[in-house]
Amino acid sequence: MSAAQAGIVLDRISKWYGEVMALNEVSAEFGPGVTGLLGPNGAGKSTLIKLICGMLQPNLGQVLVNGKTPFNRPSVMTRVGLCPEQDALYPQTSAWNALTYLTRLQGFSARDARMGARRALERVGLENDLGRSVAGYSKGMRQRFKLAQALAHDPDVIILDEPLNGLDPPGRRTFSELIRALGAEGKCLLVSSHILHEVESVARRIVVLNFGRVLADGTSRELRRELPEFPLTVRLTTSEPAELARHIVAIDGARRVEHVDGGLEVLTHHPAEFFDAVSELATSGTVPIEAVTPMDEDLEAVFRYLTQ
Amino acid sequence: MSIVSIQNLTKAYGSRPPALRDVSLEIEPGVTGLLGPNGAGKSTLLQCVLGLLPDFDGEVRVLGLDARRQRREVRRRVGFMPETDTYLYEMTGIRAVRLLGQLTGMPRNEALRRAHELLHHVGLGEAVYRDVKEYSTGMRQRFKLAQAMVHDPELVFLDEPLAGLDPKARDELLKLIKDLAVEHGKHVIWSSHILPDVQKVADSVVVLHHGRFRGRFHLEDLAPRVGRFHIEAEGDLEHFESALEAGGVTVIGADEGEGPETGGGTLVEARRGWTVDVAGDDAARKLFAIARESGVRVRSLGQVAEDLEDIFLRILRDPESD
Amino acid sequence: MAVYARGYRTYDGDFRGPPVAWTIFREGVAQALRRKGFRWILNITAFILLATAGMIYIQVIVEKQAQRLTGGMVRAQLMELDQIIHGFHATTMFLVSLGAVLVGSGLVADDLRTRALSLFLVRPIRPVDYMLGKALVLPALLIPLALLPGLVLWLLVGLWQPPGETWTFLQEHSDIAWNVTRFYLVGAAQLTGLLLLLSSRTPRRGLVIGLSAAILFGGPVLRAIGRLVLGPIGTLLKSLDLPNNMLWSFTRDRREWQFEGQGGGGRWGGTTGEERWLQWQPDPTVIYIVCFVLLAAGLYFTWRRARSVEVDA
Amino acid sequence: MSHDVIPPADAKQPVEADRPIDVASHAPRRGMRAPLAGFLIVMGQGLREALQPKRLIVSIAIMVGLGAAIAFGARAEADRPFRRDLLFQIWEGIDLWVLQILLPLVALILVGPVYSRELRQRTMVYHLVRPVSRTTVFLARFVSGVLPAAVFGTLLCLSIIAFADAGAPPEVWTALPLLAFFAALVLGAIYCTLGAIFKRGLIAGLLYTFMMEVIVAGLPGNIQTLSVRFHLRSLYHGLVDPAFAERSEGVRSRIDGTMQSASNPLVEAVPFDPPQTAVMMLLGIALAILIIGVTHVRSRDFALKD
Repeated sequence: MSAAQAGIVLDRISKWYGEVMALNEVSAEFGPGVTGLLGPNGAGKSTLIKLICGMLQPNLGQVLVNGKTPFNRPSVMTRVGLCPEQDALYPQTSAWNALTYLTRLQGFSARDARMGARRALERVGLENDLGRSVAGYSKGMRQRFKLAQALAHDPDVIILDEPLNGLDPPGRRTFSELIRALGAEGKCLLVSSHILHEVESVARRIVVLNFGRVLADGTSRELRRELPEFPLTVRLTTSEPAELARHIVAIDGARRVEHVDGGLEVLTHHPAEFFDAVSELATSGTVPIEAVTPMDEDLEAVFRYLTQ
Repeated sequence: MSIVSIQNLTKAYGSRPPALRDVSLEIEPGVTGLLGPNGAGKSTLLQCVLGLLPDFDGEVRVLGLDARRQRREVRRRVGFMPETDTYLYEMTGIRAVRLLGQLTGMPRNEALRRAHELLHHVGLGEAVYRDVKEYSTGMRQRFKLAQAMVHDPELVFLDEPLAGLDPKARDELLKLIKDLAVEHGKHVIWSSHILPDVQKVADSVVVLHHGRFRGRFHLEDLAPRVGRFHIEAEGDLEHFESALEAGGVTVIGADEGEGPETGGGTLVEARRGWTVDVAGDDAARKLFAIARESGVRVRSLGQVAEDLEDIFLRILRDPESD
Repeated sequence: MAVYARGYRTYDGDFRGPPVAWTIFREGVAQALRRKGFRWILNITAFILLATAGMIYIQVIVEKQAQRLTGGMVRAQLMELDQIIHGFHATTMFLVSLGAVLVGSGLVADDLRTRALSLFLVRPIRPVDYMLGKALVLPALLIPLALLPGLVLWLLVGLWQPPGETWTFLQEHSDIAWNVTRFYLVGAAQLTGLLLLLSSRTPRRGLVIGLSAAILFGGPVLRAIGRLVLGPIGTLLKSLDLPNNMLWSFTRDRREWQFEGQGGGGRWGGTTGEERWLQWQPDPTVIYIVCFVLLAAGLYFTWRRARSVEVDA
Repeated sequence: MSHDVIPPADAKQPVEADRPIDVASHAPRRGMRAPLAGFLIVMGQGLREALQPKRLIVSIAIMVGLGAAIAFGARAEADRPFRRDLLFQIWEGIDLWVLQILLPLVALILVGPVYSRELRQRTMVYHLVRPVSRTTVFLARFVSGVLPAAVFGTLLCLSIIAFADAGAPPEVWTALPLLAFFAALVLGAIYCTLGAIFKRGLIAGLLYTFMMEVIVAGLPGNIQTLSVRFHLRSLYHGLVDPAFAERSEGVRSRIDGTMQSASNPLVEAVPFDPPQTAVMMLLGIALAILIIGVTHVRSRDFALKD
């Protein structure tokens, strides 16, 4: 499969259930590396994921996974792994049997599947719960089973819907590292989550959906730059706020200055000039500036502005 | 005065290894984070405090009341927001919260008034007249918060209150809970796996691991490491790192930053962050100076402080103390 | 003139509301009455009651005419009354069982399935409150189905007596009122016990409905097998047909009176099948044992559910 | 020893969680399976689910218990004075109880939920993202439901014969298993497909049974042939009647007279088809229903929304 086709292509996808419009002309491409998929509840994230996994058929446009349309075409799925959001459990069988069964469906021989399933369950930290039935699993363990099921057959395209839901902090960190590592390996990962700082920690590129439309696609820095209508808020930590304020007001880039405990918060529409001026002020030593912290350059701020 | 004081609490379910091993801790007023990996014993601790598991050894006092003998008085003053997806069958939001209010002893009409007030306060608006079963995840979390506060408890337990919420709803609910704690002096015990949320709201944090109390930590003690800085520079960065080292600054690590690109017409300069150690008291100014000399622009500069997650994971890795 | 608090307000009212058991009971009844299915059952029962009353009224008029013409005895119509009430109960027995299953199945099961129980348990309630509240719901809802109709008919016929005789008639036939009450009490105990027992065992309401319906409507099969088997097991099996227990405890006194021949050639069941017919009926004391055991089991398991800790944090 | 203030930390470096993650090693992977292989895997899992020890024992107990109940019922009926002989009771009992009530029930309970359970448990999502076609999953799950249903149906019928020991003709031992199989196949196909199409499959199944197998099957005239029951009964009577007629006078009189439908004697009987056509009809119905099921499954959206 040529490199060009690897990954997912969404070409002007529209999808509705009855009159409810879930996706409205969504176009995007996901290549190697980790991409974050964000959006408020009901923005169309899970619909998008189901379209990519061939569970739904788009009403308009076309979905290509590794160059082929996934709906009703199981051969595409040999290289795809999905960690679904809802709990999908086989209550009667043990985790190992269930995963062996599912891995055999991927085309592995019985022995390979059994070994692969065991390794996947060990990888996600369920090594001493292999024999137990999934019904008795805690929320965190069920989530680990779902992750194991998505990774057992070593897919190239991995879609994770709320992957860290229910995991405890060590688990969250372990899996964040795992997702980063898989991305670094060149696999195409799509991570949909509500916990922005966790998405930020695994994915550089972000796609933001709302009301079924793609609002933005890029790294959080790029997106912030493309939102000039929102001035940048910068906090300057200083021991002499009044003195610093007098100087800051003089800078034409500074739009508004606010006293906050521990220093000033400044709104500016021209970050470049503003930061140069601050640097100059700091080096001149006329007033002590302990820290310069941009407050709304992170993903949470970008997301807030986009979905306002 | 501590809100909850626990003295060598031990609780074992039948022959299984004890869920809580000789736990002694005080929960102070304000917002306390209750942290611990799965199976640390958080829910067992909570059930002992609520007097739902009366057969424990040790002494538990909640708001000055004995959690074992005065169980029902304790539960009148305590609110609980469960993590599990809980609703009431074939009941509208109003009817459900009124019933739960009545179960704490409130007269029927007072309970109805309070239900309306609370459900409005948590922002459920018109949905109060609809069945709780049809609420979305966000609305159900708001419903759970409202039912926890209907009887105006002094202490409220929140278990993963922001689970499943989208960012906007997370902020709103966070503000609501913070407002309860700060403006109205409610004591909150917040149990969660998502540490940054806890860091935003909690005054102190209590850590459980394998049924043991592993330590308490006050958030304002997150003192920045002296001399450890994180600086983000923009512009022509090749020899900025060497300039730093020349200036006697030891470079610890560097983020992978963004290369320069001319997408979209406007020139976008390269930008990257470094973690450095700087000696001396006027460190910030020194870094600014080096940056100016090598012609790069400082986008952000600040002392590095440990975040809650690092501390928590470090506590877990501490060898078992006893 | 002031700007008042807009956000959260504290509650300075009292906590001296009604007892918790009453609240749970009242909510249970209100919730049942909100269900369309149960309201339909009430309507149909009311309709059948009206029809029966109408039938009696016509019969009374006819009797009076006949009496005036022939001076004959009024007794025939009186003796009819308890058979009419028995007939009424027999026809509405299906509705009583269905109503009990519909309402009773969700009593505890819903709280388990929706985990509402964990919201209740963190309230200052005692398990006994929860048990009591839930246990009284069915008896209350069965009153309009199983108690009032019989009493109403009894009163009606009393009122339709020639003036002045009403009170004497009612006193004279107070045994009918007792029979109706006994019918209701046996029914309330059995159905409450059975439904609470099943409802507290599983969160799945459908399963409870299925099981309870099978037990109630499968009753005759148990009784049939009971007839084949002799000895104590037989009598026990015969008394597991709950609806029949209710009907049988309604007619019990009338039966003895009839059987000892006082009533003469009563048209009831005729004489030929008499011996055989009695074989089919359970022994009255066993019915009371079954009632007690079922009710006790239902109450105990509901109480235990309210004690167990469902709060999983 | 609980320490109150946490000692300051050293540099912020990636934390080695207690479970090491080795990303490099992963099992060899092969392409999509041949359809038959996928079919066998899915069916194998379905059978494993159905034949769990606990459920297996319960199912066997129920089947044998019901068989015994019917047998004893027939015997009890037979001793009553002017009742027809035991063989007739067995012959009519199977027609009335087994064919029209119990076998459909077995199909409804064992084959009905076999596919819809995957939807209810939402484990269908795992199949949808695996290289196994929706048709294969549907048919494999269906077969994994039909086989146990056929086996238990046979167990039911044969336990009746065994408990009644009325000297039934040997043909019974071949006819009844065949009957149980076809009931499971045809009715199973209907219930399984209904379970796949409708959210509340069980209710749809019950509605179908009530409408078709009770009302339509009970109507006079040729409309009866629309119901599956008619064909099942044709097969049954076609296979066993000659043998029973020899041995039981009651059966003979019933056959010589008009073939009265066991359930409501008022209905003027419709002559049964010969067994061969009955088999053809049953297979045809099953095939048609399965085709409907497969086309539905292939074309529908699986939102799996709760």
